[in-house]
Amino acid sequence: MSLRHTEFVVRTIAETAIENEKYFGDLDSVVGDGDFGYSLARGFEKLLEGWDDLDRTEPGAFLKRSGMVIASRIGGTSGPLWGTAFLRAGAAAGHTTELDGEHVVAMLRAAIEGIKARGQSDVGDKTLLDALVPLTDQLSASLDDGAEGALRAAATAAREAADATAGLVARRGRAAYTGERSRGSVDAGATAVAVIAERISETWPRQGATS
Amino acid sequence: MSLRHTEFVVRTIAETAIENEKYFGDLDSVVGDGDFGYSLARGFEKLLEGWDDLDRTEPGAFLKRSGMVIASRIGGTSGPLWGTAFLRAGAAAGHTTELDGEHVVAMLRAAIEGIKARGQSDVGDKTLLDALVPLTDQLSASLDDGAEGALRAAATAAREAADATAGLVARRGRAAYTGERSRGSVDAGATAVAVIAERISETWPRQGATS
Amino acid sequence: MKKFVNDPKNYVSEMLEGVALANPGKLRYIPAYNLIMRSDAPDENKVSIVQGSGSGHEPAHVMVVGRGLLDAACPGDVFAAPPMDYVYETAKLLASPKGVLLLVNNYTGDRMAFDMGKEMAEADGVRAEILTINDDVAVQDSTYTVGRRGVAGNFFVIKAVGAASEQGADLDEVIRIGKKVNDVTRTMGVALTACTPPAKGSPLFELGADEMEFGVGIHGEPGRERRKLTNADAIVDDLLEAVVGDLPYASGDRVALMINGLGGTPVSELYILFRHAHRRLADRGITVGRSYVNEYCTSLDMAGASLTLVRLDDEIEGLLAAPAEAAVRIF
Amino acid sequence: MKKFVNDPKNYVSEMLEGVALANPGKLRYIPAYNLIMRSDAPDENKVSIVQGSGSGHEPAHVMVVGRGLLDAACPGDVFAAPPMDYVYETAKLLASPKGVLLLVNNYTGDRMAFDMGKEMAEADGVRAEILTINDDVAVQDSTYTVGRRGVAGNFFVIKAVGAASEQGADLDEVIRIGKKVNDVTRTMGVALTACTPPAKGSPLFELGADEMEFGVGIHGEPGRERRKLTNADAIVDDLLEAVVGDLPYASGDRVALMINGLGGTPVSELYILFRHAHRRLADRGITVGRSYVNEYCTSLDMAGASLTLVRLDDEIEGLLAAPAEAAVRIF
Ligand SMILES: Nc1ncnc2c1ncn2[C@@H]1O[C@H](COP(=O)(O)OP(=O)(O)O)[C@@H](O)[C@H]1O
Ligand SMILES: Nc1ncnc2c1ncn2[C@@H]1O[C@H](COP(=O)(O)OP(=O)(O)O)[C@@H](O)[C@H]1O
Ligand SMILES: [Mg+2]
Ligand SMILES: [Mg+2]
Ligand SMILES: [Mg+2]
Ligand SMILES: [Mg+2]
Repeated sequence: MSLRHTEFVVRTIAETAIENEKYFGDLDSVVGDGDFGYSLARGFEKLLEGWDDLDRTEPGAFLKRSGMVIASRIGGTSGPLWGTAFLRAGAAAGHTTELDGEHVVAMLRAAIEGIKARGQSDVGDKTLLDALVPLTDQLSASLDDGAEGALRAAATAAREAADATAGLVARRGRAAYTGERSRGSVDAGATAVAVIAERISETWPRQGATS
Repeated sequence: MSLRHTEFVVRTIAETAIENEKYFGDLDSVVGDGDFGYSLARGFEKLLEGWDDLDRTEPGAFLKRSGMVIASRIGGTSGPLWGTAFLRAGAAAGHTTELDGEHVVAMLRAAIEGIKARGQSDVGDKTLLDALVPLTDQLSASLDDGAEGALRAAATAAREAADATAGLVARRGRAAYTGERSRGSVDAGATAVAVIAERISETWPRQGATS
Repeated sequence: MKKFVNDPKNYVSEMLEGVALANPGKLRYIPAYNLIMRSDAPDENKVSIVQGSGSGHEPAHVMVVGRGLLDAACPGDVFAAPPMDYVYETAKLLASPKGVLLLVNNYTGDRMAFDMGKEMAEADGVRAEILTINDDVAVQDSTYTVGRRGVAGNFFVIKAVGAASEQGADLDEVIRIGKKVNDVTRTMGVALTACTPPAKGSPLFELGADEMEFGVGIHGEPGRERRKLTNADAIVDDLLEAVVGDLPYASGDRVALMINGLGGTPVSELYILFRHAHRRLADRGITVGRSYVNEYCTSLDMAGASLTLVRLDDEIEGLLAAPAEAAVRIF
Repeated sequence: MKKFVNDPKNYVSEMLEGVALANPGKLRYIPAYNLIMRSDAPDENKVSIVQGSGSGHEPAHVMVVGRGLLDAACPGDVFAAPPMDYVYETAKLLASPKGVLLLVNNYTGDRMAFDMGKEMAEADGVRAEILTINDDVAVQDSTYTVGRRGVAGNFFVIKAVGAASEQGADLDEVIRIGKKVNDVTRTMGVALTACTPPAKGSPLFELGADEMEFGVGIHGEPGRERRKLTNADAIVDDLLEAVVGDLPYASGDRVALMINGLGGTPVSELYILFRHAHRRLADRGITVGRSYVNEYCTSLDMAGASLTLVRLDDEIEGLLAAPAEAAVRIF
């Protein structure tokens, strides 16, 4: 994954978040406070506003700068969590300029550890981790299928896992205050991860072709 | 009309107002503030609470005491207006103990003059006067038909006139603030007069029989 | 009905009892006449200031009883003027050698109750005068002899006469000040929802999701006209147009600007309205000397707001700035 | 959506601009960080008191900036904690030799933003401490490590630390007082309607005509359980049961009692709740020493209320009674 690929992934995340503002917000309304879509959209808009000025010396630096903007400009719980994820992924990339599949998996694992530490949360708490961890596991297991195949498998895993959060009781985030009542609806953050993974998997081939 | 008849009429007015609290209030909600039914009901409840202690030396005194209670215990516009009506009717009765039809018409005319003076209003302003004046005119014209016949004719006139207020624009009362928009719905006060007149006309024969 | 209420018949009495319990030693409550008065009133060196009106407008008027404001308030039932004997008893209890000023919002029922109550009190030797407040520009004056309604602008009359009476002004002087403030005060209101009187249990009228009532009063009655809902700035423009053009207020004027919430609108939205009104007044060369953004005179749970302007001079501004203390207290 | 709003994205900035325009010379507004601060802050002889939180809770917190209360508030968007750099910039601007106290309602997002913002400010040499407020008894503590929410009771912490800092207390002492007040403060809330965030444009959840949410927080999220709507007295009984039993408050205690409106409920209803709570506390031998009935911490336009008790001692009562002045002003 080159700098161009990294830019592509970050831009896709940002655009997906902005386009799905209402959908993500509605998901957060069921047992949360409805601001998730708004927070992500406003923050990623800010990221795109300053897009041309981001540090492009190498993929890692680009991700870290993105993480700084996200952490400092997205409010609510999501700013610190998503910002931390980008920062940790960038740090894990180090100074490598061409990242292979193993690198990407390591970066995602670093992001996951960052979220766990910052959010004092883990798999099963009904958060975005419940989609991000299965996504990463599946990506890692499918690396031999090539980028497209691995991404497709990872997106499918994320979607299934996100849908399965409906069976969980929230133990972190605003939804946790409702206890048992949080069961029956999917987690907004996990669903956002699935939607973004699907979008990347769909658009990657096109982007890949033009690179 | 003896003291007993006077008591009967006042009690019927009170009971009708209390039973129709919700209906009268809903009528006042269309372009008014919805308190008419509540005000009348609470005031007449007060009148019935102190019923046994009212001055019963003669019909006029009884009406005047009733008017005092109404004026001082019903809030809104209706307390002063209805109280004045009762006071004036009582004053017009003088010290007569057996009131004939002519007396009753004169008492109603006195009540009407009292309302006009107190409310600075007149026929056509879309108020209770628009039922009370036709009622009185018809009663006067039908006196030769006997009490029952005259009451029936008067009640019919009141009902027709009350229904016809739907065609008027309010020029007095809270409804007047809405101007042209007050057209199309009947006046609450006029309808109350009609409902009360119909009730008196219905129950008078029964009451007459037992006297 | 989404209300905290027990028997609706006790709505007013339970509220008043709450007000009294929250202000021990400061307020006296006399249930028989819905009367809330300062514990230290009447003060024989001071004109007593009394306001009656329907209930449902809280904090007006029972929660603005206190030093430098009202000496007493005698509300009626929800949206109903107090019966005349409440006025009569209140005037007697507040009787001061310097006189009693009865503030009346201009409605038929209120005026009749106060006229009758005042006459009865005068017959008992109480010196009392009535001052009528009519700041609502939504009502076309000519068509109805009862004339314009008294709405949120009544706060400024209360504040000014309260301060003047506290400073020892006599009855004539207090009346002069009250009239003067009333004469330079104009209000216009808009409702986004209808209110629900507790005894009725359902909204007074139906408003479509994209509709508003323009030119409403404070009794939940419909307004001057129904309009399509517009954004906050456009609503302010229309309110200002009606209010500014009425007195009129002109370039060079210094004013008090009030954005009053009608009960169901959160204060955050009131500040959004205030912001635009302040800017638009500046565009017209009108300076906002004093700012009021809160609930002053409500219609139960109605979502909506009114905009009031008062043209200031040194005398009025001094009285508005004078110290005062009311039952609605943040600290 | 029945709201006074322009572009929902500008909801917070337009409100804050309104607050600043209404308080010239008293408040300073820095748009880049949603920052509202006292014009005369920081005072180098005083610990600076700062509160951040989501918006939508007005008058909390931007409207309780003033002498004896907050020195600054840096809200985020509606129901969203401020981004960490708002906290960082605010801490730097309010830096005082005596230190900065950052008050945080106990939510994941708020705590993360304040932890990170504080660390960054400390790296720049600012002396800052965080005090977490968690008065909501609706949340069962054990199940969730983030623990109880901070809700309307935060007002008492603000008032006490604001007074102490004004009197010259140092940072440790101010923290001691804040913790002490938080430890004796308990709140429980109930919602009759869901609120409508301006960016969403529709209610956060649906409540049947005869239903209420018991144990709600202040972000419009559903509560502990849905119940059949009961009358005002029964609701107070249930709220009191939850609150009194939690600390617990006992016979002989002297307390502050707050009935806080959630935004869409008129103050008249709050006094109906207050009345019954006051009487029931008396039945339990608990004396109400200070009364608070108003909106302090809301959820936009939500109809509902919360009940807060604070156990008083001479120190706390003295701090609560100390003079203070906020942007939400009646006069
Ligand atoms: N402690 C946590 N750890 C990890 N993820 C979390 C945590 N808390 C919340 N989330 C995720 O964040 C989403 C909600 O984000 P957001 O609406 O910004 O938070 P809030 O409104 O509670 O501050 C949830 O759907 C969940 O996926
Ligand atoms: N000035 C008036 N003169 C005569 N009748 C009036 C007048 N104003 C109102 N009414 C009558 O009173 C009725 C409303 O009474 P009520 O609801 O008690 O008054 P409000 O709420 O306006 O104080 C109207 O339907 C009308 O019949
Ligand atoms: Mg959320
Ligand atoms: Mg009426
Ligand atoms: Mg009325
Ligand atoms: Mg949030």
